[in-house]
Order: sequence, then structure tokens, then C-alpha cells
Amino acid sequence: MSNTIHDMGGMHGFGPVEPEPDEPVFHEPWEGRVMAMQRAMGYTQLWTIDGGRASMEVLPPVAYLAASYYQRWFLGLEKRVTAHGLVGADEIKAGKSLRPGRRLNRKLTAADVPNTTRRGNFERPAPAPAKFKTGDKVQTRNINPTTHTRLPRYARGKLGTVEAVRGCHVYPDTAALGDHEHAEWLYTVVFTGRELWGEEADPSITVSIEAFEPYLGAA
Amino acid sequence: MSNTIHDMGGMHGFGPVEPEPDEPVFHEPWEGRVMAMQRAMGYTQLWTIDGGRASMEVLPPVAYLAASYYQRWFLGLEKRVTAHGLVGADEIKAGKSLRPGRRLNRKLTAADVPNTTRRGNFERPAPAPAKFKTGDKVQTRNINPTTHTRLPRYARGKLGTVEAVRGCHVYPDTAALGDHEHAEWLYTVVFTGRELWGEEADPSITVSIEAFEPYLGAA
Amino acid sequence: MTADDHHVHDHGSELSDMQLRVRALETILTEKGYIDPAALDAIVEACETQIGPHNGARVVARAWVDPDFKRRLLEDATKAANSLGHVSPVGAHLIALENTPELHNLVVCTLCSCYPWEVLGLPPVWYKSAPYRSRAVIDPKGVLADFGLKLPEQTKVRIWDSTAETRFLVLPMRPEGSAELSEEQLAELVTRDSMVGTGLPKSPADAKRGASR
Amino acid sequence: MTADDHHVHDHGSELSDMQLRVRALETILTEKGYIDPAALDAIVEACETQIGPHNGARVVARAWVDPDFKRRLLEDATKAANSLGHVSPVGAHLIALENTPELHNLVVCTLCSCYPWEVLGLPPVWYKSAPYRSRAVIDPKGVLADFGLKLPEQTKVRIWDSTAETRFLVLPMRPEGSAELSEEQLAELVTRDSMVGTGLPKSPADAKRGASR
Repeated sequence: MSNTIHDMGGMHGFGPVEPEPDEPVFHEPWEGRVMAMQRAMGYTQLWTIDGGRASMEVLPPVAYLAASYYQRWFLGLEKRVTAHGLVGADEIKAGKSLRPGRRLNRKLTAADVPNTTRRGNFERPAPAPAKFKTGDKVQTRNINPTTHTRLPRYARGKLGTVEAVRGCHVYPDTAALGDHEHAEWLYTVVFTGRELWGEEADPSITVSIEAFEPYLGAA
Repeated sequence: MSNTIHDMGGMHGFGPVEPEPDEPVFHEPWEGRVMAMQRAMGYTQLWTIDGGRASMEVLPPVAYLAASYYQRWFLGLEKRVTAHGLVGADEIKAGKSLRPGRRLNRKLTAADVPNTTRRGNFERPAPAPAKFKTGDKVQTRNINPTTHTRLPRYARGKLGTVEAVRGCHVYPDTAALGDHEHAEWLYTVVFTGRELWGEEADPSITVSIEAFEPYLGAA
Repeated sequence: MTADDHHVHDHGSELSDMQLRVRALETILTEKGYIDPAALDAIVEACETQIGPHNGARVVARAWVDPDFKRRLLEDATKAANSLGHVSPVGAHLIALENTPELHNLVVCTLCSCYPWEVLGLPPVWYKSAPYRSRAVIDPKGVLADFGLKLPEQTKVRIWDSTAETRFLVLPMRPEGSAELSEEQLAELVTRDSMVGTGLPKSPADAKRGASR
Repeated sequence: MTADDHHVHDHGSELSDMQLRVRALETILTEKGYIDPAALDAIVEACETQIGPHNGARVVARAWVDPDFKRRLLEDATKAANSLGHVSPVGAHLIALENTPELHNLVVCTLCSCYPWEVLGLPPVWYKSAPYRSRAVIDPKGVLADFGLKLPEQTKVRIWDSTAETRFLVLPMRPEGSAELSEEQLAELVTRDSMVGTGLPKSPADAKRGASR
């Protein structure tokens, strides 16, 4: 869902940022396993990164905030493997497999791992020319879908400027719903701090988002 | 603070509303005591209702969401009596009074209670004529103060219409900071659902807020 | 167990904690001379017995039978409600919102829990809950559906967000088939939810079957 | 005990729960033939040893010493980074952001935790935390202050919210007094935080004293 607690840009009250000196890569061994399971299951191509994000965004807000980062990943992964019928709720409860698994397209082996430390490419051939070009004034749309989107609340209905055209990429809003190939043009759109936060905002600040074409209208 | 979790209008993900059949006035005896303590301490006039609200809004977001309603009131009250120096942190810890109390302006007795079941009047003489009249188009300001305000995020920077002028009332934004008398004109401002939530919103919906004059500019 | 279950689970065990903490604070405030426990008793008793939706119901029933009262109620609800001797005193800035076949009013406080308690009593838990506060302004019809309420196609919905010290009382439409009822009988049909906008008054037939809320 | 303490307290006790739950899920996924534990081992090992900010530091150091590389980096950071044999392979759409005396770049992902992990490793906890995600876009100077960083008055701040699959690497300014250093020595000055925008590179003097982060 779009307006859930994960969309926290501009919220107050979470306290100071607390950097941890000499932070380890993982604080507990299980964190590494969760991260690795996430990658391995992502390799099956049953969902995209957007489906993964969406499954964490629907966690109840208290759970989302109270969970640590990898707890959230774990809860999202558990939700996804059950939602996709890969694992039964009874198996989760039992803590073991109760029946054979489904056949999947591919399975990550240790030999494949070096290739998966490189991020996937979500760029796709453009179905149409880009509507906007660098320097264009645009207004972000005010959308409030009950499904996944990557247009943050703080940047909706705001006037901005296209600073770069980034190519045509898989569109998260539809990818989260299962269409893993539909692509849209992606732009870097920059806003003044005052446009986002009002006339009292610090005038020396600008903020950009990476905005897909359906998020934008001509200004 | 203004953009804290308490400002939840328009958020998704909290699940369905769950009415409770034959709900009692209080679910636990302590809830009634908290409510009554809140009223009795409010009667001392050390803070206004705005100060009370502000003290709950600064609860950490997880605490705010995880706490029940009267737990939140309790946490806010505890914060307020200590912040105002009425009770020491050591006394809270000890669970008993460790030194005599301060002298307060007034103290609520059982005999006063019938008068306190009527809400206070926050209307004040107008320092200046109202800037807007019924029918005026207005635009709410985009403010994001780190202090208390009653202009919700979802209604900032939006075009609306003044539907009623409600008189001149104590201004919450300054009252929460200790100025208990500064007053501002109050208006009912109505917005279309589409103005608030975008072109895909249900066209049969309108939403109004009660907006103080400093929240508004001419449109 | 999910992180969510975990919190639900905590909640139960916190109750007794809360009882102890609340009692301790009451003791401290009493010992320091700030509060009088007898005053607290009186407040709790007033909330449990005196104030409540029966007051609002009387206001609504009178408006249904007395067009002049209804006019005065819509003009100044505080004054009109206070003119009924049997309703507990109502403070400033109560505003009555008339439902019609064209317009349904729904009251919420997105920022906290503002509620016309002099006429409706203390707000129910759902009114103060995150689901109601978050959704009423963006998905009012979904919220009404949670209450089992589906409005006619042509009815528009107006949401009133109680962001200041004004308070709103919905004046629901008088139910069909209630022409023969007395003012007192009509008051019995007026539910709390119908005065918030999340319900409709009972029909005379429902009332006979003893439906509540 | 406040409700907040309560949760902090829970958190600790949940860790062992988590260990059990994670192990159970790994067992199930393995038994069902979906994953290979050896692949998980290899991923964890790569994260702990291979990928990390040392890769980004090499890119930055090269840009400091080689104007042509810097030009190519700002044009297409993926291609430029991959042209350095000693940096682990970088996927599509890495974008380098050049800091100047007039402009300081700061990278955040308000919606989740997008981060250029091929060049910086997995993100630190603070990058994924609510305080950073919520405040970076509305109070960036307050966030920088949390890191002990105060920019010159005339420096503007540009925040990059990573809302898509593009990834951002800040190219910090080369520190004063580093003219004599080799590319390898320069790489030692480049901190993770300086490539996110929440810090500056170490000065050669700091580096000698062994300051970290």
C-alpha cells in the first residue's frame, strides 16, 4: 500500500540518527542468512524487488517500526513464500517441510553467486519516446493508490524540474502487481526545499526523487 | 512536533475499523482514573488542552502506536507533570511523594465536578477583523513546524473554500508553547476529495478541517 | 509468532503494570496536594452515569418533532441543547450537522480524539483508533462498510475533521415508520453511531427486537 | 517503565526467537529444494569480505588522480567503475555525484533502503533507520549535525532520494594536504560516510592518527 508507515520522508519524532562506530556487516548470524535467503529466493524470479518491497510495506505499522531491518526482511520473505504457495502455513508452524516443493525455474548455486553480487538491470526497451526532457517543468501527480508505488507522499502534487532522463525501466507500480516487464521512462526530478516544505524551509536545500513518467504531468 | 505519527489522516495499512458491541465506558478501572487525573490536573490551568496534546505527540512513534488510548494519556500526563516540575523523576521512580508539592492556583474538588463536565470556552475577543468570509477560496499553507500545530499534513498546500467563520479562538500552535491567550480566527474550510487525494479519488466526497487564520492564504 | 502478535501479547500483560503505575501517580499527585481523589471519583461516576449518548439522543429526538427547535439547533447547537433542561450542560461551539438524502455527514478527529462528549459521552475505542482516524478522510465509504453501512448511490459524503475546539453532532434522518412514536420513543431509536455518522438510527421494527449500539 | 522501554526490552529477547525462526525457514526452503545452503554461505561470505566501501574508495581515489577517469565516472559511473579491474562488478545505473565547495550531495532512500552496495557494501543500520529516512529530506543539516558535520555557510545541500533502481555514489572533494599521496594512500582517506554524504574524507593527518568510519 502506498501511504503506509514505510513512506516516512518528512516525518518528525523518530529522534537523532545514531551512527555505530565500527559496525559489523551483520550483528547476528541470522541476519546474514535472511539476506542470503532473500537473494536466493529472488533468483527464482517469482517476484521482483518491487514485490519484495510491497510485502514489507503491508506489515502492520507497529510491527514495521518495532522490527529491526532484517526482521522486516524475514517477515516479508515468510509472507511472500506463503503467498506464492511455495510453503504452507502449516510448514511454517511445524518448522519443517511437510510435502515436496514445487518445481521452480531456477535455483541459485554457490557457483552462481559471483554473478549475483552485481545488481540486476531493470532497463527495458522504450515502448514510446520520453514525454519530458531535461529542463522541463513538471508537476508530480497526487496519487494515493492502495497498491505499491515509489512516489513518496512528500513529493506528490509538487512542482519540480526534470534534471535527467534515466532511460526506460520496469515500472514498480505494476511490477508489484505481477507484471514484471512493463516499463516506463524514469527521470530525476528536483524540487526546492521550499516547494516541498513551505516558505519557512531552508532556501539552500534541494531534493530530488527518481520519478517514473506516470507520476508526472506538465507544469 | 507536527509531522509525527499522530498526524495519521490519509495513511494506509492500519486495517479495518473494529467496533466493539456493548463497549463499556472504561475497559479497566485505571482508565477512569487516568481520565479523571487528566481533568483534575487540567483544572490547575498550568497547561491547555494543546499542551496536553503536544505531550502525547512527542511520544516515540512505536510507543504512540503500541500504547492504548489511555496508556498514551497516562504517558503524556507523566511527562507533563515532570516537565512542569510538579513531580520529580525520583518520585515517579519511587512511586510516592518525596517532598511537599508546589502551591497551585486551584485544585479541583468533588463539588466543582458538575461544572467541569461542560467543556471550556476557547473563544476570545478578536484582535482584528477576520481576513476571510464564507465563500472565499483559500489555499492552506505548507507548514512543517517542529512544534505543535493543528493543520494536518493531508490538508497542507490545498485549495479549499471557507464554509463558515467560527469566531476567534485560542491558537493551538502558540498555546502549546505557553501563550494560553493568543487567539486567531477559526474557519471551517472544505476541500473536494479530489483536491486532497487526486483525480482518482471518489468525486462524491468532501472533507473539511477547522482551520485557524495563520494556516490560510488567499487563493 | 510474528512481531505483531508479540505486541498484542504484551498488551495483556501490561494492563496490570498500568494499574500499578496509575495508582502510583495518583498517590503522588494526591500526597503533593495537587488532586483530590474524591474529585476523581466524581468525574469517573459522571462519565459512567451522567454523560452519554442518551443526551444527544434527546437533542435529536426533539429536533425530529419540533421544527423550530431544529432550526435553532442548526443555528447554534450549544444554545439549543442547553435549552432542554434534561440534557447535561453543553459547552461552547457544538455544531449540528443535518443528514439529508443528498448528504451524509461523518465526524472524525484525525489528530487525536476530539468528540462531542457532553452529548455523546466518552468516545468509543474505535473512534480513537488508528484505523478510523487514518481512513475516515481518505476512504470514508470503506469505513462505513466496516460498520455495515452502505449509502444510496446519490448520497454525497462530507467528512468533518475536528481539528479545533468546535465539536460536531450529526443530526440523522428520522427513520421511516416512526410517525406514530412519542419524543421519548424516538430518542430510543437514536444510536451513538448515528450521531457520529458511522450508523443510522434504528428503525422502529429494529428497536422492538432490541437491537443496540 | 514506559511503553518505549518495553519495546526496547522485547527486542533483545526476540533475537534468539529470530535465530530459531530463521533457521526453521532455511530448513523448509532447503528441504523443499528451493535453495542451496552452500549458495547462502557464499553470499554471506561475499558480503562480509568482497563487497564493501573499499571498492567505492578505489573509484573515488582514481577520480581524484585521473581527470579523464573522473569525466567518465560522472558520465557513466557503472562503466567507469567496471573499467577498474580491482573493483567488484557494478550493475547498471550507478550515478556519481560530485561534491564542490558550492554543493554537497546527500543520499537517502526514504521508502526503504536502496544503497549502492556493489561499491559500498551493505548499508549500515543508521542508513536504514527511521530517523535517517524521515529526516534527511526535511532536515538534512540536522542529520549532518548528528554526524558532527557542519558545512560552510555558502554550501547548498542536494538530497537524492533513491526511489528507483538508479543508485548514487557521492564523489567527495579531495582533502587538503593530500597532494603528495599515492592513489592507494588516497583510497585510505575515503570513508563510507563520505560516499553517502554524511561525512567527509579523512584528512591525511587524521589518517595517520588512525581515525576510522
